[in-house]
Amino acid sequence: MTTTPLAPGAGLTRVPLAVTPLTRKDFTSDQEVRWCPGCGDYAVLATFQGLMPQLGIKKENTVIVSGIGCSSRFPYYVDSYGMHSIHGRAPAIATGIAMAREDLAVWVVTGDGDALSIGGNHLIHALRRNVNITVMLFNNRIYGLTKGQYSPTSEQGKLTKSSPAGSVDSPFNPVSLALGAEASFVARTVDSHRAHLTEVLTAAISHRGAALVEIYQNCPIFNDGAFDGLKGPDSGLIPLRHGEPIRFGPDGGLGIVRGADGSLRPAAVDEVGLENVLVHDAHRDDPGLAFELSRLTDTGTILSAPIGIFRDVERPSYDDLARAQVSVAPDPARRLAELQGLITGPDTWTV
Amino acid sequence: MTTTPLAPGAGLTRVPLAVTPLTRKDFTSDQEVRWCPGCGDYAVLATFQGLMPQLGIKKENTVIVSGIGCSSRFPYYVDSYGMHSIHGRAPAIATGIAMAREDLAVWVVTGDGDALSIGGNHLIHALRRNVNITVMLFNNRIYGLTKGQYSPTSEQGKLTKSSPAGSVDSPFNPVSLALGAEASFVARTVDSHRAHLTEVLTAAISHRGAALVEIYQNCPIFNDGAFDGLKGPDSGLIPLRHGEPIRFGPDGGLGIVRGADGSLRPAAVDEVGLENVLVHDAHRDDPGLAFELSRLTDTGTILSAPIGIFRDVERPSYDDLARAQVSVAPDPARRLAELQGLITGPDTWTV
Amino acid sequence: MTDITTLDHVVIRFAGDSGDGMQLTGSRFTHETAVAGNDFSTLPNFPAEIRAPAGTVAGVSSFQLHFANFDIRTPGDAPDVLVAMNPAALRANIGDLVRGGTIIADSADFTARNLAKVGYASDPLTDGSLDSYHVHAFDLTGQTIAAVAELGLGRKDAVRTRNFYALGLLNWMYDRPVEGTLEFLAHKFAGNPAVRDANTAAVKAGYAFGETTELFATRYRIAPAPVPPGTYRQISGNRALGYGLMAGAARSGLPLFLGAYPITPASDVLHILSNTKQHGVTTFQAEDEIAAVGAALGASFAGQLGVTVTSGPGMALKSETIGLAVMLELPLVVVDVQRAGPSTGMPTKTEQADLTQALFGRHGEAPVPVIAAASPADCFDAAFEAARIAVTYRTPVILLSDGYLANGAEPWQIPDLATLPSIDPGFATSPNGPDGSFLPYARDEKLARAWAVPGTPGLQHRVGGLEKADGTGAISYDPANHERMVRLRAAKVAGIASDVPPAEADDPTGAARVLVVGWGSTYGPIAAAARRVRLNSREVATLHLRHLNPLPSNLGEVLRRYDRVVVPEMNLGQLAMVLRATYLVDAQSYSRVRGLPISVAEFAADLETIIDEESQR
Amino acid sequence: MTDITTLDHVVIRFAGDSGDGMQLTGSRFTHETAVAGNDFSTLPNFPAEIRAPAGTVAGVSSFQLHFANFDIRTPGDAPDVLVAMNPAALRANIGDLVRGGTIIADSADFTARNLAKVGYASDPLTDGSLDSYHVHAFDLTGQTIAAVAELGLGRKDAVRTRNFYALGLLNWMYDRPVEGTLEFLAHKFAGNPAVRDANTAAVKAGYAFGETTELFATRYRIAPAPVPPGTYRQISGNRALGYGLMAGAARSGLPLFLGAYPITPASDVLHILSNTKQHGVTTFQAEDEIAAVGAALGASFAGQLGVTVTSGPGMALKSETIGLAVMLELPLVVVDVQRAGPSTGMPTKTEQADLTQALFGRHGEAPVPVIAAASPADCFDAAFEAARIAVTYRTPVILLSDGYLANGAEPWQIPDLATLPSIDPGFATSPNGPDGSFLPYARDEKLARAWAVPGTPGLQHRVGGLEKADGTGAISYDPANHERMVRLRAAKVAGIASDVPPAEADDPTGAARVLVVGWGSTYGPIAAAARRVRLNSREVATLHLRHLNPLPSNLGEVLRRYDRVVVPEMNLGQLAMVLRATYLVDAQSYSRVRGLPISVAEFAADLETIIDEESQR
Ligand SMILES: Cc1ncc(C[n+]2csc(CCOP(=O)(O)OP(=O)(O)O)c2C)c(N)n1
Ligand SMILES: Cc1ncc(C[n+]2csc(CCOP(=O)(O)OP(=O)(O)O)c2C)c(N)n1
Ligand code: SF4
Ligand code: SF4
Ligand SMILES: [Mg+2]
Ligand SMILES: [Mg+2]
Repeated sequence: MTTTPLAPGAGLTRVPLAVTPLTRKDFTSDQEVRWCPGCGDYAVLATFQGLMPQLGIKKENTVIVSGIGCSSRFPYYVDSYGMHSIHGRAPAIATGIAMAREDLAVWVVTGDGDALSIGGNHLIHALRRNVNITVMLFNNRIYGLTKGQYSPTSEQGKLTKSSPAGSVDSPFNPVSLALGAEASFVARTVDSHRAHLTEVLTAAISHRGAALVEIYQNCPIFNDGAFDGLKGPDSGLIPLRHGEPIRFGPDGGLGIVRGADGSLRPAAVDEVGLENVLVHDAHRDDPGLAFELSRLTDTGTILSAPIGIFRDVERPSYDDLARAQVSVAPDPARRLAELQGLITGPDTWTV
Repeated sequence: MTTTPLAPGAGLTRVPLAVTPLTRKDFTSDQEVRWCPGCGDYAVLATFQGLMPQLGIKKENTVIVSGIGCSSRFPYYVDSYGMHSIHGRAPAIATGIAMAREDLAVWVVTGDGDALSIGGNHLIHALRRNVNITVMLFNNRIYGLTKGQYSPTSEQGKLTKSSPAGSVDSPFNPVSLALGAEASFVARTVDSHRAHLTEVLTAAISHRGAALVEIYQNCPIFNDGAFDGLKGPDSGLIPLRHGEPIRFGPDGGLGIVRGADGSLRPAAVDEVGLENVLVHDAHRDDPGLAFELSRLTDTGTILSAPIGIFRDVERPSYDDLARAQVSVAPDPARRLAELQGLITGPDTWTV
Repeated sequence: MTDITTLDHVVIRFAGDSGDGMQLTGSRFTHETAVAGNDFSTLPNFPAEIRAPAGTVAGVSSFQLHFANFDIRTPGDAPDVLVAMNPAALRANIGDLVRGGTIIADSADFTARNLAKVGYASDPLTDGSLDSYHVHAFDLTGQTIAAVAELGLGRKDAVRTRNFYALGLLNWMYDRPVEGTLEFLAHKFAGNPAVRDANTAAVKAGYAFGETTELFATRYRIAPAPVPPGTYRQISGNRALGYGLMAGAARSGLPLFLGAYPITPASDVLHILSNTKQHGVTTFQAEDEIAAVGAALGASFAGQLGVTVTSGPGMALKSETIGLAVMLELPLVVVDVQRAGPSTGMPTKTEQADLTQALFGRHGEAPVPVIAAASPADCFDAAFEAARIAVTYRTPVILLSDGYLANGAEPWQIPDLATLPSIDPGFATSPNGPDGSFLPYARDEKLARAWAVPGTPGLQHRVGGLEKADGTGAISYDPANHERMVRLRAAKVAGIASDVPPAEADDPTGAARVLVVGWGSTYGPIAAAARRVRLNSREVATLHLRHLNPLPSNLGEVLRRYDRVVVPEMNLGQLAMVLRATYLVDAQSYSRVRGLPISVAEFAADLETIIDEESQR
Repeated sequence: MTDITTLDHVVIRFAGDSGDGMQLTGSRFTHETAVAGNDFSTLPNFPAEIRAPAGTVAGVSSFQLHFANFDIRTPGDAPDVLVAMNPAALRANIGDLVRGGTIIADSADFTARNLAKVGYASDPLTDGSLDSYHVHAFDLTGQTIAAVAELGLGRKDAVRTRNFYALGLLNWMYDRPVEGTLEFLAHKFAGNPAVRDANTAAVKAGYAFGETTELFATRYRIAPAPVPPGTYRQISGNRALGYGLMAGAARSGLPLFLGAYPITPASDVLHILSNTKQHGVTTFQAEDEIAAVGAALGASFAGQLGVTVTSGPGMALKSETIGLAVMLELPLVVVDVQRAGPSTGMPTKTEQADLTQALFGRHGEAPVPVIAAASPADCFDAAFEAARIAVTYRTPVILLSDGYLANGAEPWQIPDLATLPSIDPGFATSPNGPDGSFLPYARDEKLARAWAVPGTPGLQHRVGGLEKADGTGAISYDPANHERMVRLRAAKVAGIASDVPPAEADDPTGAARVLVVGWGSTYGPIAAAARRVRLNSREVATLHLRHLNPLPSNLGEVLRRYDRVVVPEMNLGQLAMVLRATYLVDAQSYSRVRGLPISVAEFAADLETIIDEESQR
């Protein structure tokens, strides 16, 4: 049983290591992958299968829990232990798994509908508690599996089958929401950026505590091109790197600066000077900065958005704390004897 | 049917006005009030019954919806329309009421368990959508009705019946959570500060859109004195007033300033100069500042916390937008004829 | 010259890849069928995956149409004709085709690669394995490309018109005009003349191919079915259901409020009603099923007709709120479009295994009226009835449909809305108690409580989930009051039996000894099987239940008239259990749980065995 | 000198304001009773409000104790003795007291103001309205103050000891020593000598008051009950339930994981288990009931014994996840401590109206074993049995308790845990399929599937809510597979019947014609009523069901042996319905839905009428 909480980077510390190195094939199941041609989920799966062997852990100590949605089919395709559960409940189920077993790497795979619509409460509670799980949130800004209704991340005014006159819902910003829910690790990445995805997911699973990774994912069938605005050199993709000035745009010509009223805004680096460009601090205890950075995300059509690790701070993980209170006699007979003492209690009489 | 969204301050615009002035007695029902002696709920109820007549609206156009919990008994004591619903679901039910009827003032009464534990998802979605409802969240940092388990706002380490070794949950900050959920109006007040409570609740119901008001409420039975740290002149109570420098402490000797690294911290006004004390801006579109202010709240024993309106911005209300898409022939016969046309459709054949 | 053969009825199944447009082809052909005066019934079948890889069995989409010169009840068990656009479509569907049936296949798609993809070692079109069928294989793709060649489309676009080529051919085969389809194309592709012209050319070429080639020796003619005069349209169950709710709201004088969370196969009701906002319909896509029903209940509290639509998993989530509605005694219609369970089950497959959940799936004694729709068009009447009961009795009502009804379609004689009964919400507008007080739980002669909506002066009151004192509605922990209220709520629901038509068996000769009792979508298979059985000179009675709670008051009496009661259900015998418990009648379950409608042929054969057995006793 | 009268049994009710310490007084007296060797049964009754205003009827808290020289089954319908600390306590309880019963009242509290508060126009202690009772009214408060005067407490604190004064008096009346209580006080208030001494003085003074005053003419003596030799303790249902789960986990060699969300009357199970972490118990206070059961299921997936505890409203919320557990075929124990419904109902009152929800409250065909506890101590055995079935069969199990069992207490002969059967989780550790593959849905002879936990090398597999292919567990939409799996899941649960004891009626003479069938907490009232009926020289048989699904395999046979089957339930006849449907036996519901246990006296009288009727047929 654990007694001291582990630090960031210790996410996998108690997971046993593979004896011989594993390969991508080891993490490929025998199930035929069944997403639509061109679906962004393929790219994420491939990247995932590529990075898992690099973690060095035993594959049988990997568990993937998903909800319901296109992306939630993910566990079937990875040769690990997995559960394709019910809509929205994966974070709760994963909480039970993580509390029960410190020797497992626990991933949650979910969609914008699964995680933020029906499952919103379980997600924010898992983040608040800081359960040692890593959540991959496939955000395609649409309900894919049910064939194209707007989701809690769809832009207002979106035309879908359930909003023929334009949706009147304004969206969540998943990063802001997670920060508001006390998340200790929050990041964002993009399905097609293999290197970035690998880096962010590796950091996330290595974090001890709850990690939320929002993955912008293209759904070519029901919401094609939702993130195309972020492609190309002069897109508004704002990469965040701890300890580095936040620069973006062609040749990094733009930077994020703090304005006179204290709010963040983009500016030409030439004009403001590099020394005035905000240096990213993902480890800052106070989530205020990370929150402000999250607000640089567009809420309508996405043309500009930060990616990378917004926040990564140390906080005891829930399951470690819970385990620290639990103990049991290792020997079954002794366990039974102790239990016998408990049920007998102090106040008995004998006939 | 509405077509243009209304501005802040317009929360009650479409609610009919009382013909003759009402009094506190008009808002008192015939039910015996049954909270424990000394419960903070009494003070809130009294304040509420005092402010309602001042709003000038008809009492029969007032609806109070609550969940389950001690505080959720509130509707029984007010002579308006009311529903004491089920645990956690009041925001969802109120959403239906607000969408159905623009001529009602819709209040939601809820507790920290009701709103943030089981009902967390409905709350954040109501805030995101910006439904024209006002939520009074009675935060006593405990489950009162079920006799004293820790809640999602209890401090870590709390000893309760369900956490005899100290709870391992770290708490939500309701204001941060609401801001992360895109709330357009967020405030905090205290059960015993009658004037402040009146002012904040009046502003909240006058806001067009969703308003969340966290009310620090003492539960003398299961969590007595949870907010006593905020009492007395040299408490860390930080009053926020739009357009004014944020000062607190004895004689307002302390102020909130923005540090070199961009984060907010308290400082002696004498030392930093009044001109460097942050001026509160509740109407700033970007919720970053409000979020940062929310982080000045203690997470363990509360000795310091801002109160007042953190954020109050204009954003079309969900129900107005939804109503703008809906119409119907006023005359029943015409309505039926139009429906006859719809069900007949374009592709018929006659035998 | 080809012969013209006259047939009573035909079942055609169009099958191809998800992208091949089979649903469109099918529904166009259905429309021609309708215009030709046949009765019909259709059933689409979608792949479970959104878009499985092309050419795989998992990706096959099909559309089945049954049409006849008499009134039919089902889309047919087994197709007589299979249109297979590729090897996967053949593989997935050949097992269902009747022996001696017809296969129309696009040989162009039967390449070695495509065959291998679905596990055919050799080409079934030529290897003799289909000898017991009539196979018409030809280069449909090539002929289509040729037909549209001069219109200058790219190859890919040209190939996409081959479903219309196939449609043209089928139109020729079944002797239908193509004009309707040409008009449809002109309308649909008005903005895209190239596509319009290509599809038009494809239809015409397909038709011409039938006429000129010698491939097809016979054409078929199905005479119009004798149906009551009137104006008809084709309608699916989900659409009929949505319209029925709208009609119920309109006849109650209430706005309609739909709270819903998308779920297969119920989502289309949300889609359809989202498109009718100009008829006083508010739709709310909620964050989950609990919020959906909660908002609907809120809208009802505010004086609208609150409705929520879902499928099994969503029903489970709504049960706590339905219990609240039972306590509040407010109108609420909860629609469950059932799918195969348990758990996520098989979302695109049909089943009727949520009956006991509807009847009993709440804690405490929480009686709720339950009614079921029998056919796609009947969904309209069932929904109207649900609204009527909900509003009249101030109660939640559960309306059961299923995946088979939801997506199936049939002709519908469009009702005159003005002749539907008007529904009285009986709003309270003035005090009904002593000293000008308002008693929200005072009841009318139907035991419905007084319903005062917010905004009504002087009638302020509070409702809630705690037990209510009789009359005043105040919180009460009094034991005797609780017992009284539990029994009052039960009596109110039970009393609905006196407000619905008595059960009547369909027993043409009055000599049957076996009674078949059904509910929901088994209506079609039971009726069709009974027809067959009777044609085979046996007697059988049938009885179909619209109301599952309360059951019609004379039902026990009717059941006891027969020596044997058989209850076919797509579950393990849920209605059978209820009938046995209620009437102590040895109702026997005939259970098929396959995610498919009960097979008419199989059931008819089994029913004959049962009847013969019974007659020998 | 006072007489000593020997009695068989007595029912005492202590009643006062919530703050008066009645629960403590009651449980101390119970302990003396236990030590004296009587059998006993207790039931506390809390006000619905946390702390209603002092002196109001809503604020009255009471504790009832039934003790006897024979084995008793219930806390008694009606008290023989009522201790009333104030007018509200008298008003709230007088209706239950037997005619001729004894009232002990603190006259100090019967002030004009207090009387008026509860609507007494004059003082019932003196106005003659209690003439048909033995009233002992005296200035209990004043005497207590006097007794503790020299200990220097403030008046308020002094008054707070009056419950111990009353306890001392009762100890004298029933001829019990006070030493146990004095020890208890010494221990409990070790840190607060002033309070310890005051309470001690109060107990002694109360005892002395009995001895010296002439107010009481009689003392009573109840001989010890003949019980099997062994070591006993007093235990409440919720505690026994928690311990039973722990024993089940220990005998399975599994850690116990409880996921729970607080709800009356189930919360105490969470509280109790939260205090046993050093026994390998993890407790998780979840954000709601769905997360609670989800986390428990996750823990089971990870190889622990997942358990969740709730009451009716929480059961409704858990139903979707229970359905998932049915599909996953993993162990899971779901405890429903029932309370009066529907909806929020009357949370502090008991009922057994969640049976049909437990049996049928899921979408699709989702069979779940259901078992029920019969008495507070029996909660231990029932919980152990639930764990055994869950682990052995890899299935969710629903265990029904209720508010009456949860808070009631009785003597419990402490079992030797080592003699309980050991339970085999049968973990899969090596491949069981062809070519070294692992088939998670391969089954053992009990039809339980292979359970491999994460971390087991080579057995990686995925489970989920979509229909599973037989054996491999891959996703399958095959109709025949679905039918097979639906029937397999049903057969697995039905097969448990062969693994549980057959039903056996308690029919002492074998001559009874009427059989009373019960389940759950009606055990006590039925047994007590049967005893009375038999004492009145009538024959009656009883049968109590532990297993509600599946029912014992011989049950139909047993039922058919009797001319009449009566089923008393605190609902509208839920078990009766199941028995009727299953066996076509005319089981008749005897239904009482008052939020209270069925009254022994009322039921015994009604049962006699039924027996007499039957004997005249
Ligand atoms: C309780 C329940 N409600 C609704 C559904 C239907 N449903 C399945 S997935 C889904 C939304 C999927 O959207 P998202 O999570 O964004 O995943 P995507 O398909 O886009 O990857 C819905 C509504 C369900 N399976 N269960
Ligand atoms: C579905 C459901 N689960 C649990 C409960 C039990 N319950 C009632 S109120 C409550 C929590 C109350 O806490 P809070 O919302 O903070 O209100 P307070 O009593 O402190 O005002 C709980 C767990 C319930 N009534 N319904
Ligand atoms: S519908 Fe969209 S998200 Fe789903 S599999 Fe297809 S492309 Fe991917
Ligand atoms: S328990 Fe606490 S919150 Fe509830 S009524 Fe009593 S004092 Fe108020
Ligand atoms: Mg999505
Ligand atoms: Mg609280």
